[in-house]
Amino acid sequence: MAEIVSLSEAVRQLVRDGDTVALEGFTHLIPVAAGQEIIRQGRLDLTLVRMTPDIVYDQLIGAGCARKLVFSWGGNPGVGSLHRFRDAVEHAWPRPLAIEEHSHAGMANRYVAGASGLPFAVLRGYRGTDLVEHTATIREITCPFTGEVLAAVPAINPDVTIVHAQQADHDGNVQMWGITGVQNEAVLAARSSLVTVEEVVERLEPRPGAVVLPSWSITNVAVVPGGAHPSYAHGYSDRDNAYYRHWDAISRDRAEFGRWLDGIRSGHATTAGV
Amino acid sequence: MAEIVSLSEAVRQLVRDGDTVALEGFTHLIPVAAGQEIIRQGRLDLTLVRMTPDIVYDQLIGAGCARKLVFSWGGNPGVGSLHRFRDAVEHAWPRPLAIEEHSHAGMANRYVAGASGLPFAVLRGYRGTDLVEHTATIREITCPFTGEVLAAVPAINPDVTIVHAQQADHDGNVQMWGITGVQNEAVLAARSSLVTVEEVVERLEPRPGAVVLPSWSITNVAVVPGGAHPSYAHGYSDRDNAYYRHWDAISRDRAEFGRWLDGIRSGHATTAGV
Amino acid sequence: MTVDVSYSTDEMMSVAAARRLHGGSRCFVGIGLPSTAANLARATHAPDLVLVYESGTLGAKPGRLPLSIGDGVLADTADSVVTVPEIFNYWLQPGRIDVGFLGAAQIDRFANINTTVVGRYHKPTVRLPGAGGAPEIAASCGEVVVVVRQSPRTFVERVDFVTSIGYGAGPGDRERLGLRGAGPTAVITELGVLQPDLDSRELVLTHLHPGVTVKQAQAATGWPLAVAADLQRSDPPTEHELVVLRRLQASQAEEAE
Amino acid sequence: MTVDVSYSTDEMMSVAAARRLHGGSRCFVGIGLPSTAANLARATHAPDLVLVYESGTLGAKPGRLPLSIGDGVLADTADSVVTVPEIFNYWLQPGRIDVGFLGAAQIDRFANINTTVVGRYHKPTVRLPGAGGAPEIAASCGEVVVVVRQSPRTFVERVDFVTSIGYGAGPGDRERLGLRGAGPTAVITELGVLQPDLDSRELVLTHLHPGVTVKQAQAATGWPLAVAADLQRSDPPTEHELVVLRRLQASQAEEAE
Repeated sequence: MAEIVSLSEAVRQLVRDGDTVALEGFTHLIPVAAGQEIIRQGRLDLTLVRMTPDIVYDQLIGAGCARKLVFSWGGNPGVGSLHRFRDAVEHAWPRPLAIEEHSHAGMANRYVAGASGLPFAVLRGYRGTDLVEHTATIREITCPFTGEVLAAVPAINPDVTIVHAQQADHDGNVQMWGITGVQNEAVLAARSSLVTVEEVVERLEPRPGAVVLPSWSITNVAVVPGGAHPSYAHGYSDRDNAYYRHWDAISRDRAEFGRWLDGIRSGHATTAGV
Repeated sequence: MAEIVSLSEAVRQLVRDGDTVALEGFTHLIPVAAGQEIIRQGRLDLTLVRMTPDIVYDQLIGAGCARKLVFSWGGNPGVGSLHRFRDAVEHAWPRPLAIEEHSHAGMANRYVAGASGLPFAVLRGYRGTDLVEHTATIREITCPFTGEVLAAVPAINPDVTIVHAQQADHDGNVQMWGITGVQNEAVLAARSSLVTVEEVVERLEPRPGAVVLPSWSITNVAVVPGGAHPSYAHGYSDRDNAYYRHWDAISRDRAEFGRWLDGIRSGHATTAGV
Repeated sequence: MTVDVSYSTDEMMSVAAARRLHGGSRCFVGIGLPSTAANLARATHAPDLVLVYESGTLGAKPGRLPLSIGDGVLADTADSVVTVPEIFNYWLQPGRIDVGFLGAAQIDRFANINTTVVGRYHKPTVRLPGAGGAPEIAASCGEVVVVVRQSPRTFVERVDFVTSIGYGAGPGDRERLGLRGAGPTAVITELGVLQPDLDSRELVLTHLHPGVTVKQAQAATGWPLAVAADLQRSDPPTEHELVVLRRLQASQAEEAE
Repeated sequence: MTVDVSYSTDEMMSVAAARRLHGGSRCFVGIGLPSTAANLARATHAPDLVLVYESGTLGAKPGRLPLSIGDGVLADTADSVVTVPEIFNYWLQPGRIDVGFLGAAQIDRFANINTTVVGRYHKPTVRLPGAGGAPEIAASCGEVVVVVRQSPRTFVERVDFVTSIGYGAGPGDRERLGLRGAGPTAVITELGVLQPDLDSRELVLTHLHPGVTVKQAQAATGWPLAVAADLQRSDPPTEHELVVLRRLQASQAEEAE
């Protein structure tokens, strides 16, 4: 059964230096507050996994928490580059960042394999692209029935997956709705998991398009209203588009970023950070 | 875009002698009326596919429509054997029935592969069972990353899949809810598809747990209220448990079954058939 | 209210099976005897039991016994309803389920289960329903509990067809096959309980239900049934267990009309 | 209402791209220029266009331009919202999508696309966002339309990194790789339209937008750009196209505040 704890307690318990950590969210329900708590607690040498690393991954990378990024698309959606990510890849600042790069289809299937207890997944993918030669985790596999050659990718099984959802009940069952992306698979693929939620409700009212994660399939729940800011929580908050644009300015400059980081480390609210 | 046609027209257009046909439904929403229309139209040499062949497959087999059954569990749920199925397998009556036998996990993954445009699927399955030696469509596959040996099964891509759903709208979009089993995958795996529905509504109201099949992903829709009888349509009808028990008596005896079949062929209502 | 505290052997079987389920265990439930036992457990001593049915219902809390694996009452009361591919791939296969609860048409001394054919595969004497979810339930659940009525026709030296593996031909076979679950830990019948010997993996008689003799159990077994050194006697059903069991069954019978 | 019928080159590009979409085509839409064009088409001549976004929204009908691939307006207006694994495995991979609408950071004469790095992979001059959904969109859609602003830095002899394959090194490469879709059929820029020559698969100039010269198009291309024998002139945006496009963009800008 999931235990309902504070965010700092959850991060302290579940995220360790050197861990493989996935904070998932597909422009919606991104667990930003949890990512900033990881920065605050000074975790190091993380392997960060995410299909669409955006601002919170830029922050983690800029803060020096990561040694490796496993991903398929890294950008500031609707704005442009992730400058801290680029600085790490292009100039090894503040430290070198290894990358393991896939397509969305490949990453999604890696989570599916992880959630399914399989060591790998098969897809029609990557053919003719230069990803094949640069990414060791793309191999060929031959269909034992037709002889056709397809792509294989290994399962992802993070040490911990963190996602944000709208609601939990008192038993720690979780419900999310709207665009739910690959979060179900990312949670089920992980050895442990944390779900930050907007609120705890008496009863999870069934909703169209909702994904329900039973309490016994997750490790910890933490109540963090607004924990997805600046992304949005369908039914709770809107996307803060200004933050995404402001982040471009902050992240372009190492000194500017350093000031932002000082603010985070000294515990300022994340929204006040811009 | 799906065309809304009559049941007899749809079966005439989509189901041809020798076709591979899947009528799916997992105790819920079983497309029984469509199966009986296939009997009425006298289709022959079908390869019937279904995870859980039950009464309607017993009827199709007894009527001599099938030359092969691909399945994982064949019974009259809560009652006992399928006597027409047993008579075909044990005594080749009314004609021999080839069988290709899997587990539920294997069949489900065969549909998933079919829906995904992949030639095969991988699972942890079948190990230590005698299915491996009797079913040619179970092979081994080695993980290209870990060297682990797993089971592979080929995709199922029926010529036509038939399912029953609660609702369509005038554009032919379909919505089903409750236990939706493997129907989404079975439809997407097929070269053509027919969805019989309880009713056409002005607008598909989003519902918890619903699967929506866009009009452009299916071939035909036919309005057949009660088309899942004696199974049930969540929100529309209850399971007719008496029919399942009556079927046991009818199907035990070839002559009794013959009389039932005459009734069907002469166009009697299916419910009056018992 | 007066309760008839005499009970049938089937009632004793369901009660004994229910007692094997505890706390918040996640239980993958087959229809029929296993479902009766699991629902009885949830309605008595194990209210937090998580019932998982292969139709895709996670955490079903039916108020009556479901009539089929896809009974609407399962969907209506579940924490979540997922697709059939998901239930097998995301929930069963990775080892998230503690106990698999299975029936059998034949079971042998190494707890291998047959639900496929009696006789030869291509020329069967009796064609049975087939595998369903059982092979992967038997492979992937933390442990497996079998509920089955005992007779020499059912309890055979060697099953005609291994639909779901127990301990194969004996010690080490599950490990060699790379199966993750521990395999069958108990076979509950209307006569008693059989459990695998830790060394030989052979099913031995560990419990007799009240009034049953070792001889009766042995006569109902198609191999020379060994008896555990510490053979125990099952407690008879309590009044509460009987009341709840009969209520569950009555509601099922009513629904089945 | 008076409309300013003068228009920007970007407006012409969006209009030209929108015009390539017809009827009930299923269109896999990338964010940015492709999304603008697809929504413009749906709001003008192709109301039955089916917009599919990689966030899992099938048949989205946004009333304004979405700000991101996972904008809530897409979920609110979709026929169905599926998971990200499903959108790629069940909808894109089997070839259910007619048109893939992509952008590019670099594109070469064989319509290969780079969105990964400028420079060497391990020591890039510019690290770009990466592949996203593009490699499999380029492989599996019936055809691919690329919308991108034209310059010699973008239209290069050979891309630094093949993120998404067009025609590889020329004729036969897609077939050899077993790719199902036909590949890029048009590259729409603010200057005109490039299409692959049927024999050589090389991108040639087939349309010029009003007021643009062949010389300008060639100067904006990093390889010696061939010109089609039947070079055509695009019709300028209609008043209706401009009104709708500006309305869409205004509503996006408002939302973005």
